[in-house]
Amino acid sequence: MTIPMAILADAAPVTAAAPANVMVTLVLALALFGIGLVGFLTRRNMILMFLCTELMFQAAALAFVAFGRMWMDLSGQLMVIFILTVAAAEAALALGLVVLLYRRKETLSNEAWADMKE
Amino acid sequence: MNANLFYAAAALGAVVLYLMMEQRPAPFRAALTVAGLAAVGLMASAVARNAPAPDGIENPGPFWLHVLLSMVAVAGAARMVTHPRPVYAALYFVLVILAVAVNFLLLQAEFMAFALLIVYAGAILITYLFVLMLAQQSGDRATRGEDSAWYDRTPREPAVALVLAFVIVAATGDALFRKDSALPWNASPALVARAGERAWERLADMPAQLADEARAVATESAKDEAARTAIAGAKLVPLEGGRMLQASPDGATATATLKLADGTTVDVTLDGSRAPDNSKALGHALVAEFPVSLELAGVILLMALFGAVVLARRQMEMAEDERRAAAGLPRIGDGDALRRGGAA
Amino acid sequence: MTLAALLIVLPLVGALACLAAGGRASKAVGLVASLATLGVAIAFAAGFPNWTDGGVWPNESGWKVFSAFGVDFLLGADSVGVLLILLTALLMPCCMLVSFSAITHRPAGFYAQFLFMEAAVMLAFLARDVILFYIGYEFTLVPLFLIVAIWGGQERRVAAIKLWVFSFVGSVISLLGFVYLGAAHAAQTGGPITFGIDELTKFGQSLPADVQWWVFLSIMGGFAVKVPFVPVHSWLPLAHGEAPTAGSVVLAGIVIKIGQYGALRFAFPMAPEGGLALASTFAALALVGIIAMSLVCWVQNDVKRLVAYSSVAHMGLALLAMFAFNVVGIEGGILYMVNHGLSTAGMFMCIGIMYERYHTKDMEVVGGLMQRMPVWSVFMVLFAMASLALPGLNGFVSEFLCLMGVYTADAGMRTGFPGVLGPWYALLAGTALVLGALYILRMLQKFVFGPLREPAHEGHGHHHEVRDLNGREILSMLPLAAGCIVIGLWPKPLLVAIEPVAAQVAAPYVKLIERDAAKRAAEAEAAAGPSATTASAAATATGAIE
Amino acid sequence: MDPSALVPVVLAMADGAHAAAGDGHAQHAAAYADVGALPYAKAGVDAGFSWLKWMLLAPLASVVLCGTFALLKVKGRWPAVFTVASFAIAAALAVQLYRQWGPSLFESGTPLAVPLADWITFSWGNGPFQSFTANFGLYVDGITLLWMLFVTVLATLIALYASEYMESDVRAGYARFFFAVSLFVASMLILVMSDNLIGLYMGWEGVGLCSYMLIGYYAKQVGATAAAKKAFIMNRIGDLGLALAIFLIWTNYGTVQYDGLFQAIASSGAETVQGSWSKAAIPFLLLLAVCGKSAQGPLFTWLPDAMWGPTPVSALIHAATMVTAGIYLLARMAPFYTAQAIGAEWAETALLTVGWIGCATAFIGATIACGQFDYKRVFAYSTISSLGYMVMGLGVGTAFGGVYYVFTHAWFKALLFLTAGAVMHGMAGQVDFRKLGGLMKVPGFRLTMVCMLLGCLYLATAPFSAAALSKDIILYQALTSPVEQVRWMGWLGLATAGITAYYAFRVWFRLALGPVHIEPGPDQHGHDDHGHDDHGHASHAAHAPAAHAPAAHGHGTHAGHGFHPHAPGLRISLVLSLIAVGSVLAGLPSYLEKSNGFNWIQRFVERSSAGIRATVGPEHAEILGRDAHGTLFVLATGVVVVGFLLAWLLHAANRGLGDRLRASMLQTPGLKWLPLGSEHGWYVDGIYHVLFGVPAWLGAQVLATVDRFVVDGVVVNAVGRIPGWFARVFQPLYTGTVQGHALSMAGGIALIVGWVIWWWLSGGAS
Repeated sequence: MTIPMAILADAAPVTAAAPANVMVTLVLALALFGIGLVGFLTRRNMILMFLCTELMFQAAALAFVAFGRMWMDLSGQLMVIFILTVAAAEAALALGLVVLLYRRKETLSNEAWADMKE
Repeated sequence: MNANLFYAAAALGAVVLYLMMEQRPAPFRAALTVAGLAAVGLMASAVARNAPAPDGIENPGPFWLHVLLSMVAVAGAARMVTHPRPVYAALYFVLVILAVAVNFLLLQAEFMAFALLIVYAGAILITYLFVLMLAQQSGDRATRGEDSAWYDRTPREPAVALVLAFVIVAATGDALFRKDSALPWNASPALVARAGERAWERLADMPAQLADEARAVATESAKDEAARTAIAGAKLVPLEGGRMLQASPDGATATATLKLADGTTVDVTLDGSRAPDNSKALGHALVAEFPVSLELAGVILLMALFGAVVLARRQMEMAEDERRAAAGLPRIGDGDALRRGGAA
Repeated sequence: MTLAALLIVLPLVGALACLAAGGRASKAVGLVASLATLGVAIAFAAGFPNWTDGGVWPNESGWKVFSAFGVDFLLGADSVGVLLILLTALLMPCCMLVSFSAITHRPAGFYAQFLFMEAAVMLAFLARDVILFYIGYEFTLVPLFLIVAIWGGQERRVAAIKLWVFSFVGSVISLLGFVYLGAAHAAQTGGPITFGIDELTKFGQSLPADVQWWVFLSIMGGFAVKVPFVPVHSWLPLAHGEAPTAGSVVLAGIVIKIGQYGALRFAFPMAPEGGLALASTFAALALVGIIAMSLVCWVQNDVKRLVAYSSVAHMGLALLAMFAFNVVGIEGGILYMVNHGLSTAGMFMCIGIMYERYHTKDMEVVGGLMQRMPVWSVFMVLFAMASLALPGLNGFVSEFLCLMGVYTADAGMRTGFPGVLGPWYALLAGTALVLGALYILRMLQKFVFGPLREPAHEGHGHHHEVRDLNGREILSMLPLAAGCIVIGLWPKPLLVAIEPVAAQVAAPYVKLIERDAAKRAAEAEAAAGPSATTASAAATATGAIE
Repeated sequence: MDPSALVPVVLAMADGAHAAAGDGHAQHAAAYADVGALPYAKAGVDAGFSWLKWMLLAPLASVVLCGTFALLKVKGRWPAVFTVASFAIAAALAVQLYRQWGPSLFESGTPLAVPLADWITFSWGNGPFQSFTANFGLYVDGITLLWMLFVTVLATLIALYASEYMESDVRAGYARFFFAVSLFVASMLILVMSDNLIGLYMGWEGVGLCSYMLIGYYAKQVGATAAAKKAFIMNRIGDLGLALAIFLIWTNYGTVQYDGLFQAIASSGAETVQGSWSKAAIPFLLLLAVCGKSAQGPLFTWLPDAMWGPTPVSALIHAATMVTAGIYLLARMAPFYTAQAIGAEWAETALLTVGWIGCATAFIGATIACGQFDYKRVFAYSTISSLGYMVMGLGVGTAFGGVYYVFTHAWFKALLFLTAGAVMHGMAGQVDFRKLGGLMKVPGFRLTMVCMLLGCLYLATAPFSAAALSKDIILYQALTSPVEQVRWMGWLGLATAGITAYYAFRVWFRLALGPVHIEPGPDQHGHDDHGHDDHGHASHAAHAPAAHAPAAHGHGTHAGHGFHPHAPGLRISLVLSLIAVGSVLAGLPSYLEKSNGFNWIQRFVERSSAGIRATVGPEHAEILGRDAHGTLFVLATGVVVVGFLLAWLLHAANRGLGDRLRASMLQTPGLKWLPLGSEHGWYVDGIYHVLFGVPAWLGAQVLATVDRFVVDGVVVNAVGRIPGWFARVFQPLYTGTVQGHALSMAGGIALIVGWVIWWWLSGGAS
């Protein structure tokens, strides 16, 4: 397959993606988001719940990039940069918290922390 | 163009995901795989059937490649949320990241693609793996000798979750599959022209870069060595209106003017390949258009750093009573302390 | 900084100083601060020029920041306000003194709360702007809530919450009326929104009758919770029963007075039509309060609850008298505020001092204390007699004027100042004279006289530890006792000072009542021409007989 | 005189009634209520008499001193000294006032007004009814002067008596006692000297307070405190009447000061008051007050219980002075019982009501007194009866008679109580005359018994005694009245006189004559920590014969050995003899009148607000068709002698007969109610308890429960819980697990997304 870098050798400074590709990407984003949501709601393991949030981040990132392509604008990709930042920060903090909680109750199950129950 | 096929695919996918939630015997798993692929394929076909007709511009990434990567990503994600063992789930997530990254490449977001790989696959996921190891190796009480903990094996209210997810996905997807949706599937020439123009403006914001590009173009069309040397010392001169670069109406090309040492001027026309590539453009946009956001991102990271440090410090356990004592309130235990504040 | 502002700032500073000092030192700091405030209050009263004309002084407005929201930081008081300020400033040091031995747990906070409350009360009494008053009025709740909730008895949390919820709901209800007035006023004048008392009063009186009905219902309804009226009184006995001594003193002596003060200052002048229309309703409520609560007092065995219920009854009488809408009644009602503040506060102090020694408030358990604590008994009997309106003590003057105002407030009588109540109301209210004697004397009989009864756990050999009052306690009650006697024997200055304010409050009502009377007379004229002649005939006939 | 002479008299009584009914009195009836115009001289303000304020300040100074002593727990007799001295000063001042100013009063009849200080006074305008004035000021006219005189003199003597009587309390409540007594005299003087109704009200309640404090003086005894409470509350009921009357007076006349008030009444045209209830109600409300203070009509039951107080208190407050405040009020407010003030019909009704209440009280009191065995209670009921006589006197229209009887009664009733006190003092608080006897023969008690005999003679209104002379005025007025009802009052009063003679001598015979027999009361000094007399009385007055009998028995055992009744000392004897002399002299005015037509008391009354009632019936009238004076003398003497002989027969000559008679009456079902009822005061207390006490108490309990558990418990708390209930609906959504919240959040997102998309697609965006 040809490396997309080479594609840039042609005339236009920016090239519009085919609608189908954008659409595929968007649908992929949808699917990933849905799956991530399902995972977040169903997994009891706190780490995996965070992982699922990362998955939803991915979906968001994909959607950004795809729409950015659609509008031929870089803002989408810039947003993805910020998403990465937040994701990294969140991962650091969240994992720190998870370790803390794990130290408390020796388990990763979130059921162990149902303290907000009425 | 209607969304029914898409709905069907989403529903099928939801069902498959639901069935994947529990541990299944091998044949059943095979059937599920088939069904899952069918769902994804159905989705792909839905897209293929509903996608607007491609416009004149030929596309950078072939459609099948997109579909393939998407299938990989979806399959990985599905496995990730259903796999009973966290480590594997993390690894599946890596797979998803890879697929997405390639997808970015195909969408000509090269920088993003590699940034994703580095940050996620390289950093975040490793952290996750570390934490997983940390948590697992210390022998989770809940594991009880099996290869995974009960809470990893038993999903929580999958049906509700799937229904909700289906609703959201379907509702959002409906927006994609509507004919009357205002999305500009087919990039209008004006849009392309504007984008090209913006690309050339970025180049113009980088004078040295622009000068090099201009000289390079001029050099290609130079006849002899003297001309090349002359061009090497050439400088850009502003066009009318004081700007250095003049984009063509369709944004495809731009022209600039070089002034040689002997005073003669050379007009050069830059084509698309001379426009700044994705990384340069992003960098420029980042500092030129979103400086504050950039700073904010830095602050966020810094705070996260501090937060991580604070959290990492081992904290002492404090019972409710001790905390009251520390707060100066009378302990719950001794009633007479309460009574000491008693009423007259 | 002027005296008026100083009255508000000084307690605040004192409170902070208390918190800073902490521990034992806070006692001294609190006492000094409250005494300093008392000094300022006295200076303020000494400088007060409008004792006899009902004017407001000093009316100084500073702190324009508030004006942006239509709230003028306008400070000033008329003679009644000054009297209440003096009462507040007088009660505070007594509260401090009486608490020295009672409060061992976190004293700094305790005294600081009292000073905070003093500042809030001063603000409420000095405010010439509705919202400003409302701020002070509301802020009194915070310290009171904390005092009850932290230093209260066993049920203190419930009591504190009830106290809070009742008062808060009540004041929000009255806030509705205020905001409506302010908004309507701004809408009508088209000018900037203002909450100045004078403007709103002028405006409120110009409203149509039915609107005034609602306004009065809202404002008075809110204050009725604080006064309190039956049936929204049930927070008071609980709060009194659970509050620490000083808390009860402040609650009975000052806080519930703000409710009556609000009625006097806002509800009555701002919606006379409504007041006239609703007078009989509120009067009926007050009567129920007087009679039913007195009877309830009669069967109480918890002394504090008894006194609490009695203050419901007493305040009912005070408000009833004000609803007579004539000078005597309103004057009596206002004077009742001060007197009730003195005598009831005194009784609460006595009870608290007794509680310190016996840790019970049950008259069945403890009694006959005259043999154990003669001096204490003297104070107790004095305050009790004052509160059952024995002539020569302060209670009599106000209660007599109240009853008289209610009695003579009959449009049919040729008394020069018609009212809307009348002899029947007074007759029912007058039963308070008898019922009051009933429960007060029952309390004295069980509690002061009779054979000595002491709680078992105190009884065993601890008798000698139960001492009579010490100097500090006497000192804390002496001002109140002196006030009771002096006002009882020489009320003239107070009466003269209150009279113009009472006249101001009564003025619009008198106009309205005379208007209605004229209307009624005209209708009667129109209706019965012939009957009049027969009446005159009868008169002549009887004249012939004699 | 021989009993046979009585027969025709008794026979004549019956047709006398018809004869009385015969003469048409319609034309005179008006004269009964209508005394014509009211001649009220305006009071002359004379600041030169401001030294009168020392009459108030002297007792008040003693109040302060005694109070200080009580607070400082000073042991010693100083309080008694202060009290007696201050009273003596007051008495001296009163006498001085009489000597200095009395003549001019008798000349001109101009009352004396002395303004002292401001009290309750303010104004809100210049018109009438636009100011309220009730200051400390003195208004002295005839009755004021009279009351000042006998109150201060008697108070001095009784305080002197008490100084010995209360010896045993020197370590206990000596100072407190004299504190209350001083305060009482001060209040009493304020009551009679104040120049306005508010001041009178102040004294009125002040004496009530002191009575409360003194009845409950033995505070360790539940009964004493209960009696004190009862007295105060019953007085409060009366005070309510007084307060309402004051309101009405102010409402109608715009002033509560006697001077202006009398002028206003005198100047008010009679036609303005026809059918004005607000004026007509005044005399009845005043009567309610009188009932409270003077133990009349429905409110008399507090006075017998008031005997819980130390005996000197009973003598001073509950016999001589305080209880006569009601009569003072009636006399002071006499103008309100005239046609001029409230119209003829109302005035007559009011007068008749007063008369009937007094008459009935006199009769009932006498009947109850016959059944008592506690001689102090006998005297208490006799007081009620006598007060009834006085009220009746004003009711039948002779304030002179009423006031004169007040004057004489004050002396001899004080004498009776003091002798009773002396007996109790000597007999360790024995108050049951069945356990005492033959005291005449006991050394040291002769004087006491003689004094008591004198007192009983006066109480029985023996002929030629001061009591008889004053009582006859009332009866004469009543029996010669043109109004038939009034004449009936007279006859009933006559019968009461007979009963009075009976029970008076029943006591004296039992105590004085017969074999010496002494069962000491429970109060032997040294036997209990606080030795004082009325201790035994306490257990007795609790109305528990069952509980009493064994007690008596117990004491009977050591009656034989060891108990020596100690005779009254010097001070008591002195006071007794002085008051005895006073009682005798109290009759002097009438004798002087007989000689030169000058009745001292009548002059006092004449020169007072009650002057309109200072006359005595028609000079030449007829009773039963014979000359009124003679007939009345015969009848009165007759009934007294009958009562005397009956008492002599049953309690002196043949006590066994008396006891047998009582026993047989108790046996006979038809008659048993008579002795029982009269012993238990016709069960009035019980009836009140059942009619008012119990229902009120139950109602109060119900109210309290409702208030605490329904108003607060159910309503308030229920309202408080509503938000909680509302929240319960959604509680299941919040399982507390993170995913629980996440789930609901996702549901929300789903909804929002769905809606947004729909909105967007349906062209909302464009």
